[in-house]
Amino acid sequence: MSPLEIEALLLSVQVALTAIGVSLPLAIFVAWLLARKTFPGKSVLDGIVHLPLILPPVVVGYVLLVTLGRNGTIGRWLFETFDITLAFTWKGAAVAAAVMAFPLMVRAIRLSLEAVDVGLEDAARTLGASPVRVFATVTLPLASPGVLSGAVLGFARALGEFGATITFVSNIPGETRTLPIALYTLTQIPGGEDGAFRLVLISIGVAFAALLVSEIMARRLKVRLGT
Amino acid sequence: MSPLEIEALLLSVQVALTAIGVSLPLAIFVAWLLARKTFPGKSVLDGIVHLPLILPPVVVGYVLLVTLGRNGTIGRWLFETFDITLAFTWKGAAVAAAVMAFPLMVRAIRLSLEAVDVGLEDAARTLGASPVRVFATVTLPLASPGVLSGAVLGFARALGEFGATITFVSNIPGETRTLPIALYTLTQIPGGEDGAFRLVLISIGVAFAALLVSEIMARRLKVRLGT
Amino acid sequence: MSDVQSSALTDAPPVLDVDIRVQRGDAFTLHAKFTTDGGLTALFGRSGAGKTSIIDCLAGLIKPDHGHIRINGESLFDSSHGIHKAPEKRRVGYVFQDARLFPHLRVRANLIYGMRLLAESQRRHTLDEVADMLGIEKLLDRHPAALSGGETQRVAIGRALLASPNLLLMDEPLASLDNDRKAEIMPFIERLRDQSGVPIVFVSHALEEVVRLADDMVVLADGQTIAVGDVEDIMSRLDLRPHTGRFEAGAVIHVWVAGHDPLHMLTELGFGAGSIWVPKLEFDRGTPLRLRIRARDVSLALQRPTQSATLNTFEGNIVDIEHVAPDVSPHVDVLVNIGAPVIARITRRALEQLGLKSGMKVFVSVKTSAIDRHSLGLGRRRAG
Amino acid sequence: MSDVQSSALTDAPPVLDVDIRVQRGDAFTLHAKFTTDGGLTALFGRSGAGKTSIIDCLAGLIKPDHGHIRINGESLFDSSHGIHKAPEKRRVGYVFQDARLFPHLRVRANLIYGMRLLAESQRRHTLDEVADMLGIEKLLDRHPAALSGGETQRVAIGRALLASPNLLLMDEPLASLDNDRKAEIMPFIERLRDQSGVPIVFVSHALEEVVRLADDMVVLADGQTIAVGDVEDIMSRLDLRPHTGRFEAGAVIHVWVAGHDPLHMLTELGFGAGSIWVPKLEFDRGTPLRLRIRARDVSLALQRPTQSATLNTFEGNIVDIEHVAPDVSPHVDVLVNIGAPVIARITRRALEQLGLKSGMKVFVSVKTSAIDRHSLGLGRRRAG
Amino acid sequence: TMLPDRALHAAEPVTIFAAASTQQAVDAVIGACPEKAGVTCRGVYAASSTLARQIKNGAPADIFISANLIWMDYLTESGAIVPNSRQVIAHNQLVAIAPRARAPKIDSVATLLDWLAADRVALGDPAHVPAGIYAAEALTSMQAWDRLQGRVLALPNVRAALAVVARGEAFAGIVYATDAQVSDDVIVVYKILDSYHAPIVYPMGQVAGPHTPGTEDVVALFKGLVGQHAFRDAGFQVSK
Ligand SMILES: Nc1ncnc2c1ncn2[C@@H]1O[C@H](COP(=O)(O)OP(=O)(O)OP(=O)(O)O)[C@@H](O)[C@H]1O
Ligand SMILES: Nc1ncnc2c1ncn2[C@@H]1O[C@H](COP(=O)(O)OP(=O)(O)OP(=O)(O)O)[C@@H](O)[C@H]1O
Ligand SMILES: [Mg+2]
Ligand SMILES: [Mg+2]
Repeated sequence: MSPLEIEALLLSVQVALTAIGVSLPLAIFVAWLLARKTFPGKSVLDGIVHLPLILPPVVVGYVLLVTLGRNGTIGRWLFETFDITLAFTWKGAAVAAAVMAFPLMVRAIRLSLEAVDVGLEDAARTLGASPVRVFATVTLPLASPGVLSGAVLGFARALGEFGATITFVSNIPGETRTLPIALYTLTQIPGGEDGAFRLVLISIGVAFAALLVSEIMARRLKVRLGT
Repeated sequence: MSPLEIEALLLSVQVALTAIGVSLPLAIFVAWLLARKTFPGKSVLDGIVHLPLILPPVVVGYVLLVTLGRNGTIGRWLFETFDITLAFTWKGAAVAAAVMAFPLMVRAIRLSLEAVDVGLEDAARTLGASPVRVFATVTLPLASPGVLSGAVLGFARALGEFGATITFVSNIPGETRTLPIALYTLTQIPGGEDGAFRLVLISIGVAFAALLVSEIMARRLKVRLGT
Repeated sequence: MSDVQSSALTDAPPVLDVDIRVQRGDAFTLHAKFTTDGGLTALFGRSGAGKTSIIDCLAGLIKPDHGHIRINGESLFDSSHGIHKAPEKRRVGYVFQDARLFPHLRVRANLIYGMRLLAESQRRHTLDEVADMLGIEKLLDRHPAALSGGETQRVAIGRALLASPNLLLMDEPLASLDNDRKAEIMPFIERLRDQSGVPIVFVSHALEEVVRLADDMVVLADGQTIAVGDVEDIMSRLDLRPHTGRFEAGAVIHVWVAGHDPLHMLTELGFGAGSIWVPKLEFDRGTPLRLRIRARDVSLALQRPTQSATLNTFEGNIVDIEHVAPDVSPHVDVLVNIGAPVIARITRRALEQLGLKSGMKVFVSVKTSAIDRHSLGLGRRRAG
Repeated sequence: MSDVQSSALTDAPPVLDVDIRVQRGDAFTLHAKFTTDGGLTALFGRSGAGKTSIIDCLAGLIKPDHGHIRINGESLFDSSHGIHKAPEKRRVGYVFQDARLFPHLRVRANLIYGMRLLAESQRRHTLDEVADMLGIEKLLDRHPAALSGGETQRVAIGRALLASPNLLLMDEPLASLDNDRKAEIMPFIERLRDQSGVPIVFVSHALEEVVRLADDMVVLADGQTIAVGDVEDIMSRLDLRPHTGRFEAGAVIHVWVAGHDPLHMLTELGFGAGSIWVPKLEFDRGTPLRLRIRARDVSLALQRPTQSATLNTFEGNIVDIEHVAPDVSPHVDVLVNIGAPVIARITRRALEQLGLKSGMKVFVSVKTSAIDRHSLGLGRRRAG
Repeated sequence: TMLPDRALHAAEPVTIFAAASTQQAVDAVIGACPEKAGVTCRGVYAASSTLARQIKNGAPADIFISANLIWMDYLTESGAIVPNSRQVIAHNQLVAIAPRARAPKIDSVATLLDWLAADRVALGDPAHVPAGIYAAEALTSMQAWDRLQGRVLALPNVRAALAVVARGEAFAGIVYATDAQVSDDVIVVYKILDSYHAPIVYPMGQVAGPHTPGTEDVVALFKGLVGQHAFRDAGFQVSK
């Protein structure tokens, strides 16, 4: 692999891992809200979660730019309060990837949470566990295959994220030029096919590695879940 | 809504519904293979299923164009054998949407299949049901929340699909100009912002409607599943 | 045990005071109303009578539509005050009918799930002690999926016990256990009942379990509370026979340990006007006990039997004669007062042959071997 | 029932021929070896003995490591020939210990799940008939989640029956049912056993169920087949007492219906050298039956009791005297031949007082009311 | 590439595959098609690269209008364009833009470069977006590329660059004059002379192989006055 390819690869993995690592807890929380609670505006929340899926990624990227850019309300606040700049940085790329992966994670986790037997949660409560503890010690472990599945799905999506990323954080070598962006760039010039093909292979390699790891984890989980 | 907007809306819904309708059975089959069978090449299959997620949509669209286009091997065969043309037709848009949505569907369905109690399948077999019948009458119904969830996720993804679609079937008014592509088109002309914004609203509207329908179906399912 | 009315006469509130209504589905309405003064209360009734529903209400897993549930006067639920305490705040130990072990935790982690949440000082049992008692030491590192039906149930019992609850709910905990295992676990439940002071509500189909273990009994049918009271009272009420079971009819009498015959491994139990010999019991002299004598184990004769292997023969007077079920049974139940009431079940043919009438003097024989450990319960505190 | 060796003497292969080894987890090895000639075979053993594992092997849900399973000579499993028939090809009806109703189907659809897969001509029961027998007519439109524990179990039984299986496997089907319900369902199982010709393998902890229902009995302990044989043989084998249970000891004798006394609702049962009166039975004269007489229900005396309400008194000779468990029990079991062997359980004190010795003449009394429906089984075909 | 079935679809409109940046002008010509050429036309807009690849893979295009020479050359070399049908139909110009609220006064290349160096500069991606390639070329000619490269925001297309400046995420950008027209939030602060870069041209060519009847008439329409007016109205420069 050329240094540029390695750079793009490492950046991609960093961005995707950050994206999933940061958004997973929120995804679990939102999935739990959707799976177990009824509250006004629930379907609005559900809709908002799905928006990044429905809107063309470029639109999502544009919305991110408008809100999280340095002139966006949130972006300005982040910058002034925490000195954090998202637009045109790899952190922004992670945010874009996280946003795009979010609905996928929420769906998978929600599905698993809904499948957890409420009877077991009841049993835990009669044993003195508070709802939070029940969630942490019973619900979440039992839903962990779904959490893992959602994380894998999200990771893959984050790895492949292109439209929102390039719109929000541009294509800055070493900062935001992830694998898909490098790949896209290559497809835009005649004769770029060979280089593009190499990047496709690298992407596939990463994906297979990630899937392999996740399958091993899933098997361990199964053993731990005793099924 | 203007006639053009209505056209794009109807086309998008048609494309997304076709994409999900056609690919769902295959997704169920692949999910079942991955959830319940061990065979050589299983992880390769798993990887291939995830590819559309990891590669930039433009690359996926390009691969589709090369293989399913009129000059592609499969495309030519389809044309000569079944008189089916995919490239630059709405059917091709459906294929692109289906391919992009496929990994999402498989993941959700697989998750639900894995959660089905094998003891119930055993019970059905002792009652004389063949494995196929067990699948159709026990496994699949019990996994139906996951199938629905996967279908919703896939539908949303199909609705929002842009990169692979425009690369594979281009941007042909009335034929392949779905909502996201119409949106893109509008952003390319002066004063298109208002129109683009309207299209974003329409997209959101469709998505909310789809989610609403799916939630109602999910609730009915829950009642039917007696939980 | 008493009605709500009568408990109002005493100063202290009843230990458990339940008066609830719940609608389940379209077809089933539950109305449960009983109080207990602690000890072990058995819920008894046919399949579908509403036993599990009551337990679920006590545990806080079902919210009743109306009424109240109070423990020592403290409301767990009170519809008129909008009180509905969360299950985890109630400190009930619940042995579920369907076990509900946590599939992702090994047996050990299942067992200590509730215990770990308690301060050291609040723990009344140790893991080893309970595991030993239930015979599950070897299973500690297994996952629940690798347990047999009975093993699963034993772990479920252990888990609830280790949570050191203030109210123990057991929903047919012994149904899937073999007799030997039951015989091992029952004394433990008795000890819990007598020594821990923890009130226990117990669902069982098996009358011998109820008689052996329960102080009070709530008889349910179709969601209605048919009868509430001392086990002795309920078991000797002839009108409840359709509910308590025809064949297993019998009387329960209060006795105390009067002496031991170590050579023959017998124990003498005293009652109103005599004593009865039973297989040796490990109780001190004076210990109050409850003894259930099944009607079918009692024989009657007009003359004192001689040279018979039956040790327990009493003289008494016939108080009442009741046809068990004239159309289907050849039996009559004869209530005889021998200083305590016992019921003898004999055939009508024998009744006619001996010409038995109310008030007649008869000799009553009870075989020592017909009295087993299942027939004995420790008398409750207030009876002692 | 016979050993594999002896069954080789007859021409027809045994109805069920099981010889399997399975390893489960690290700790548990099952070795089951028995044959039956049809009828109902009870698997009896403590929790964790391996009963469910055997049933799972018969159903094809667990593949044994070694051995064979044959029905009427046809192999369902044979490791030496690589045969392992799929569960759905075996036509076994399996009532699972944990019910396993399909949660997404209403009770009705659960019940007819297997039946619908059969040609009309192969169906041996109708939905209405089975629903009526099990008392679940009102539940047909419910989902399994809205059933009580006992209701669930009844539906599971119905589902297996309606599949009209060629081998019925029942894993503690009656454990969660109340006595009345059991009493209603047992005759149905008896009819199945006697009239359908379908071999049944039945797991139960309750000895009275086993005695009443089973022809043969397989006693298991720790995965080993301890004993196999006629229920009568097993129950009278003193060496098996630790497994079959001490308290419930008794003898099973073959009897036939000798006559009826409709006025007193009694039936006379004939045996070797006399007759015994029991509550009225709806069987024709001559019908062979098995009668279990519990040792604890039998009294002994040296003189014939007079003016006693006990109808059944027999003269006999003491064959053997056996101390039940010298260290812990005050009892001895006295085997008396009254034309058939009966066992009387008396105290050692009584033994000494009466000076009983082998060969002595004694009078044996059995109370009619101590004999209940649970004690009676229809004699098996070959015994008739 | 031969498309044997093309002639079968006689009733189909003449299809023009045009770079997205020419959409406004091409739409105007298409509006005139029925009257002036006696046929209906339709426009298909996407990135030149996308369209070129599609044409190469048998897209139902009759006419291709590219935003640069490279993709037109690519198609010509692969035989997908009738070589002698090619003609440049429009030119464009690079302009420097600023958010309307922060527009500086710039009157020389030197002030331009100082201003560009002060903040981030939004460009089309010089790796592949034509506008970005031209911009990089111009800055190189001004001997400022090395200095500015690190401040460049390379965006996937010109419209994205425009949006970034319009939102104030970058205070400077270099886009086409035609794009600058699109947004009210930006203002052109400097027009970059053609002499700093290769000419910005929009070549048109007729797709080889069987084509929709009337295609030649439409080609003529683009080359003629109707086309010139349409492109000029959209801000392009039209040569002759
Ligand atoms: N969720 C529900 N919806 C409707 N009816 C229900 C529901 N749960 C239970 N029932 C009905 O309520 C009645 C009482 O159920 P419950 O489980 O309390 O019975 P039970 O006395 O515990 O019976 P068993 O001994 O069989 O366990 C039954 O008739 C049952 O069918
Ligand atoms: N999957 C498994 N892995 C390891 N051990 C197992 C597994 N399943 C069962 N066992 C063990 O095998 C033994 C026999 O189990 P089985 O279920 O056959 O017992 P059982 O006789 O039916 O008991 P019960 O009366 O309690 O239902 C038990 O000791 C159990 O712990
Ligand atoms: Mg219950
Ligand atoms: Mg079992």
